[in-house]
Amino acid sequence: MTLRIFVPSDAAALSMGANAVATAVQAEIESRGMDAVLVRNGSRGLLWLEPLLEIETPDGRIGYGPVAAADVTTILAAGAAGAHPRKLGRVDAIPYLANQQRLTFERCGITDPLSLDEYSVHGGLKGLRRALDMTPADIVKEVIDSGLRGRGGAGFPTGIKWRTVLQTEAPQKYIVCNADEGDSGTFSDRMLMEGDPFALIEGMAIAGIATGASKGYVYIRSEYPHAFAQFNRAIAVAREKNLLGRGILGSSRDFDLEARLGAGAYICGEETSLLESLEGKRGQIRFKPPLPAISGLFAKPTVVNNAISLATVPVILAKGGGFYRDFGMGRSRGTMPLQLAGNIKRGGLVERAFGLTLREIIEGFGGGTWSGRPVRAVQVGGPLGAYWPTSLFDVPLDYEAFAAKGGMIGHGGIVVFDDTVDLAKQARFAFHFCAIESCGKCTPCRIGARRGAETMDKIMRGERVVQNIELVHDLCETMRDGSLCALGGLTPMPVVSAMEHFPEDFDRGAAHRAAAE
Amino acid sequence: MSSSTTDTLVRMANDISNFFRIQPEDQAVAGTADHIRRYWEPRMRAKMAEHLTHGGSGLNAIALKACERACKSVSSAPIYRGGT
Amino acid sequence: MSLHTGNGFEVIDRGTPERKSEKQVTLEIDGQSVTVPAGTSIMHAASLAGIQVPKLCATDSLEPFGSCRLCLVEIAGRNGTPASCTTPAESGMRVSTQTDRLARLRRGVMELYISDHPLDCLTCSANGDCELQDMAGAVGLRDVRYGYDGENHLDAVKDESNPYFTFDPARCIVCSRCVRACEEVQGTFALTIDGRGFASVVSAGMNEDFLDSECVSCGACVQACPTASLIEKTIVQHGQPQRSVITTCAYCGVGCSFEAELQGNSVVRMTPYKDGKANHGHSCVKGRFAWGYATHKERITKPMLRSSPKEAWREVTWDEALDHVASEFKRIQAKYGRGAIGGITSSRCTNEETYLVQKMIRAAFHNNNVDTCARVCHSPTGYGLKTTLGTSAGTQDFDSVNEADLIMVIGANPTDAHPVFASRMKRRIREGAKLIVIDPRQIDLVRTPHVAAMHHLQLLPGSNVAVANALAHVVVTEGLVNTKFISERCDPTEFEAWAQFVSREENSPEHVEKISGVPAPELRAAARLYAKGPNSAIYYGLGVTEHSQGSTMVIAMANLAMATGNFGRNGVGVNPLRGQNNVQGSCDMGSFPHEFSGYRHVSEDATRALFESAWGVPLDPEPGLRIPNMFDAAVDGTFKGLYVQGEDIVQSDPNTQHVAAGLEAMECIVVHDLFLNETAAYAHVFLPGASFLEKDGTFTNAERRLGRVRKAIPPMAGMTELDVICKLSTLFGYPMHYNHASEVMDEIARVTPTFAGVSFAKLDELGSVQWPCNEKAPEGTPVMHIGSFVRGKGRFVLTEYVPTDERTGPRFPLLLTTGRILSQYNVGAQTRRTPNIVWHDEDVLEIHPHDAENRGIREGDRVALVSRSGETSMRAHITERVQPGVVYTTFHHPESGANVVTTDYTDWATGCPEYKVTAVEVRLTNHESSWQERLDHLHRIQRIETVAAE
Amino acid sequence: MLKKHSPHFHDDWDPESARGIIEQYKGLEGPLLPILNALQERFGHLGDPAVRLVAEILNLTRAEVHGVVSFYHDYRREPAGRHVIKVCRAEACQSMGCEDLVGRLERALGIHLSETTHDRRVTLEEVYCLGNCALSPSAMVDGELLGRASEEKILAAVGEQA
Repeated sequence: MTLRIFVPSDAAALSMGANAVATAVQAEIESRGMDAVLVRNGSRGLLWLEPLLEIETPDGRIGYGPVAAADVTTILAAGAAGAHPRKLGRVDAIPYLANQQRLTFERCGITDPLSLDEYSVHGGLKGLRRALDMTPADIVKEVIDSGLRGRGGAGFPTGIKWRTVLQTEAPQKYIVCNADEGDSGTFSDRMLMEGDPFALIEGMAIAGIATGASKGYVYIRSEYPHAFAQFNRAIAVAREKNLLGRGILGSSRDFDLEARLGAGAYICGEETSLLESLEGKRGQIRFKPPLPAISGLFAKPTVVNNAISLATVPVILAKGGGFYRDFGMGRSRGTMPLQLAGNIKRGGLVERAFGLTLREIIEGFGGGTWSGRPVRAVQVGGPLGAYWPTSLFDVPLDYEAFAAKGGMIGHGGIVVFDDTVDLAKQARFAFHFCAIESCGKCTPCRIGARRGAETMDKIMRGERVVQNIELVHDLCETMRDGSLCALGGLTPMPVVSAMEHFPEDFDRGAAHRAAAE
Repeated sequence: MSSSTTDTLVRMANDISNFFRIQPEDQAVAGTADHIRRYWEPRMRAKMAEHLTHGGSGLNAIALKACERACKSVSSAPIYRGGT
Repeated sequence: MSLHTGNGFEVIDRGTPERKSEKQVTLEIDGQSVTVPAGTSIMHAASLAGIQVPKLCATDSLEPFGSCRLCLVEIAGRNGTPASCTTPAESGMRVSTQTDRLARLRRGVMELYISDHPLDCLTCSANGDCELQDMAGAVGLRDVRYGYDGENHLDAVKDESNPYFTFDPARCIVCSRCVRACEEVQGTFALTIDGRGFASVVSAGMNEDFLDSECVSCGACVQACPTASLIEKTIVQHGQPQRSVITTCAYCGVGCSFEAELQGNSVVRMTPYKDGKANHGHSCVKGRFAWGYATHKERITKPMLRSSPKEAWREVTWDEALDHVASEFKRIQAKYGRGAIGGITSSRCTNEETYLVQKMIRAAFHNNNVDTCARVCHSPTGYGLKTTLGTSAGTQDFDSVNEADLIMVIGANPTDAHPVFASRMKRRIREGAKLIVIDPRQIDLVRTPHVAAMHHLQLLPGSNVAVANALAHVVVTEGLVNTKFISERCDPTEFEAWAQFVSREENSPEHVEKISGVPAPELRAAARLYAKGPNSAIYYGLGVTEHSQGSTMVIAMANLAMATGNFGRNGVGVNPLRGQNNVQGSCDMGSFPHEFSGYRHVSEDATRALFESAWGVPLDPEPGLRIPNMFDAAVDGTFKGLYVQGEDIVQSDPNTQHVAAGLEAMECIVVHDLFLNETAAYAHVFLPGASFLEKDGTFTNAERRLGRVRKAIPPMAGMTELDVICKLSTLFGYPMHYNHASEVMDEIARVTPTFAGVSFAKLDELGSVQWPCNEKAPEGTPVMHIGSFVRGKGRFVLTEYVPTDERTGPRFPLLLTTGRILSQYNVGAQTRRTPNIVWHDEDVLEIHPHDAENRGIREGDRVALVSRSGETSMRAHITERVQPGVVYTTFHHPESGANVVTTDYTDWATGCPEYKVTAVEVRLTNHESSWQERLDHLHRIQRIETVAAE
Repeated sequence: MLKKHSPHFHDDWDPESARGIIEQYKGLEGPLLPILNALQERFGHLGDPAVRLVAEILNLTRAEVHGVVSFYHDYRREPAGRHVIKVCRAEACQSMGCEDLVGRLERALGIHLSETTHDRRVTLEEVYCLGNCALSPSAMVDGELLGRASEEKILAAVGEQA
């Protein structure tokens, strides 16, 4: 039997030299005349181990990592049974992976991302085939029953959105996938599109059938050239194998989709701005109502869902809404692919049911900081998420529990900072980032972000600290309640949380006074 | 009386008749004549009348008949009969 | 943003546009109950309840945008503070517009605005007329805690390139009202926001100067700007106006309503009036900005006499001038007969003035030798529509286009000649209406940003009727006729004859292709589209009328519209786009030699009896001379005296040399005008006119709408045309006296059934009114022919294609057609005397690259333009807008002499000149034509002597 | 090869091939971004002639096209250097010292962020998140992602391909 050797083609793996490893593997296979084949899989999400090389054995896949090209000869010489300093043993037994509950990322890193047969063998297409035998209303009901909420950040129930689109009469409707994953600390959309693109395609096809939309767009940010290329290859395969196009999978339903590349605009992750961008316009925010579900892309009813939400749909349809709903806690149902990032020892993707605590994630999975210094702060939910001290680490991962503490889960990014972090600087950066990425439409965001950064500069210089902190609080109220969209509206979250939880970093007057004495 | 003005009138009459010529001849003649009576100042009709006394050269068949009908008695009472 | 001081017409900005809905919703705002149509914004609803929510980016001429965040409100039971401009009112809502939280938020937003704005209110041009200033006051901003040392735009460079307004980015609050106005209102899309975030700045084109950009200077952006960022240079120079007067623009037939804004007796700004029903607050570069001619130094303000056109002008008193005219005209009548004099009414003057001129001629001169410049433009419209439908006017109001599904533009160039209406048409097209253009030239509408014609039937000049017949052929032979409409509304026998006629092979698209050059499949596709509608509207211009078959074409269009049932409701009809401000009115007022006001023939005994009794004199039952026939009669020696009001016949009428010969044969020519125009070179008496700003009256636009002209400043020459005509008529032995123009309108109403309900009082009450306005339609008639045609049964008339006698041949192988451009107006007498000259300082000859190549002509070369009538010269512009074999020019500059080459072929029915088809040759030249040299000479004489007289 | 490794290299403007690119995409719904992306890919930047041509073919105004071009961080109105280094400055990379990395690169190249070296060899830019946040700090050199980026690693990437 032909031996299968896996080297990921995931962008994170590539960033650590996976291509050189793959080249070495290929060369080794040829020079040794091995009955072996190199498979470029997606990433398992154990990113600190990338490039992670795997050799398939009857007892499971044996992993090595992180692997350099120079290690390849010795690894293959020793064979899966032999010893090697980089050897990790059975990959699925590594606790980081073994302790996960992978539903959305079930196949990611396991299969060849561009093999539809493998996708099918590993449970793919079951959801779509089932959906093709259901009425649109029943599909929508299944998704509502699953309790799936938008994984992009807003947490709006996916099925409810679908129902609105289904009930809005129009000759043309659209499914738009938001893969403009711009939050620092997040990479799950990218990993999925690179590692299991058919899951997203299948999810979008199901959404199309459920709502009466025959056309889909996937909006991918330009910072993800690799994901864009990979996803386009997957679309080509899907069209060839009739997963997309006319009469998909031999049914009477049509669905096709197109991947579109952004051009550098964080704001286009906001759904209305994304729609403007897809239409070929400046990515400025549209006011709501009307909701995109009623008047979205080209003023047609449009489902706009995050890539992870859509990629989760196949498993819901395959195994039933109830199956998915059984995971999680409270109103946060199912699993959440969390991304451990920043100053962390074991960065990567962790998919778990809602309900575990930050401490379990950061200390348990993450293993503390990369630098080895104490954790001081963590920002959950991207640049608009709150900065939390370790005293909040026991809050369970749950939309409502996070909101109750002034934070948000967002897209599941968790960025860890060690004790060298200056929270005043981070608060200033929140304004600065908002200023850089503001679309410029509404006044609180357009001018407020700039003024916020300037006022933070004054605070950091020790100028009229008390008054300026008060001014920042007032500005935060103006931006939070006055902004047109979440960029301006949520920028106060990191600022206010930093001031609340780390006041010592803001009292520069005291610091200056101390320095002067 | 300049001949160029007469030429103009002949051309005008012919142009008018050319619009009506698609209709049966009696209607065409009547239409042309009516138009001339309604829109031509008496001097123009008088001048055309004089031209007719010299044979009305240049006028096509319909225009000739129409001018004979419309221009011969310039000083006669108003000819408007209503309708167009 | 304009003042509404003392004109009695206050206009409230409700922030968002009015919505129409059958469903009404009732909500409570600050404790007040208000009921509005579903879809109405909370802001608009509040305004209706008398509550003005603070706002900056919202204005009711634009769709809501939601950017300034001043208009936030609280709604009971809902989270957050939604913007009232973008949130629709819903039944049962309880809205608070004033709470402590909202006050804090609004102050917070204003504090941000002001942190990036100059603090020079007292010396700012917009001081007192600035919404930002108003809002800072309204929200109680007292302090900007950010200081003024942060990043800002205060050093941004001002753009002063446009002759009429400046753009100062330092004062810009990036509300995008200008950008949106350019898109939504004007439809030009010349503005955008450059960059994003704090760096966002309004940009014309690719960050170009306004003048170099795609901007057409319509003023919509300036109108929309809430600060001094976009502001008129006149306001910068003179300051804010003290009072304003609502009046009607004196340029094209759209008839825009304007506020003339004044300081003392000086106009400082003209702003489009928001409640104007023709323009709904929009304007174009001419009406909005090019009004400086009204006080141009070349205005003549004293009457002048001379014994012959070879002599110098001599300034005289009004009495001497009018005595002279009366005695000269009496002398001429005594010597040459009653019919030896006549007059021309002006399509630029008011209805009242026009009415009085024709009354003077009929009652005091005792003949019917009155004509108007409409003769040379839209007389075929009157004839053709009267013949088929029973009324000499367009069938719709402008608003009707909002419901058209298919728009067919024939021989008109609305974006240049009727820009304000073109903007509405373009908006409708952006909303999804389909467009067909029938024109020899690629006008802008064929393809311009966001607008593209489905079909451009690029026919050869002169083949209109053939093309219309081909469209009818398709409609009839492919069974696209609306038989129900025809059986109910039209004469069936005449329809049958017509159907048979158009079905003939000679009218088939395949045959007509050979005549017109339009591919048969295009003709067929266009006809199907038109017939399919469901609402198909025809808009046409002088490209239809100014042909030897102008009237035939008007009839053909009416036939086509009847056959497809496109009359009698919104969105359909046959609609002339009238050239001058009062072409419709001058025709309505009885300016034609054969008819009294209301289009009643002079030979109708009952009508004549009515006028004889009203005027107290016997009236001539015979039609009088038309303009071209006046020149013929002059050459013949039977026509010797002519009074010309507000028309430059030498420049605007065809075959200039024939016109000149006629004028030279006369003994007394009286020109009554603002400027020494080309005709004045042949005149014996010059009477100074009054501009539209100097008098009261009405204009009637292309949609039959009577709009008030109101006196804003006293007449510069001391007398208005109305005064002059009364005095002249009295001197002539027929006393006339009116205390006010309103008394003239009262008389018009008494003698004209279609105007029976019109009075100045009604116009003041309703703003404007569309005739017919009488007992049956006391508030006027926006759409005509509802239920039945005015003449009873719609009449199909056969329209055989009879080619013009003007033919190309070896000597004159090209066809010349003429038109106009946006920045200039008609013969340019007004616009040439304004900075509009920066956009068009000379007329050029457009020629196809192929024809240019054959003649060795390069871009910008001086070329001779030669026809059977004459020769002139101008510079060549090589462009594919014209097809091979066709050349095109404008006639805005007298030096160009476009009408030196046009012929004296005319429309068979009305004598309207065939401006649009002249066989010509074009060749390189290095000198002016002999005609142009003579013109230079004439100009020199005029100028020198005039200066000497001052 | 030069083109593959130097996507930002400025090729001379060629209206015919630009027209071909625009025509290829103009049938898409909302074709503007795909067209601008393709033109920038081909020519390295979007100069005035490109803006005019796109406007003409799509029947838009140049104001509209310029407005869009100026909105997105990626679009360049001027050509960049032959190599483009984008260093991530978002939070995850901040936590791993990206500000220090930016400072080192600025000193090593003698330019500030958003600038190009005199020899037009290298343009240094900031970017906010490359989606490689578990392997911070990250950078992208000519479209290739680098994890655990260091001054040495980045300059080597430029040097190798120079």
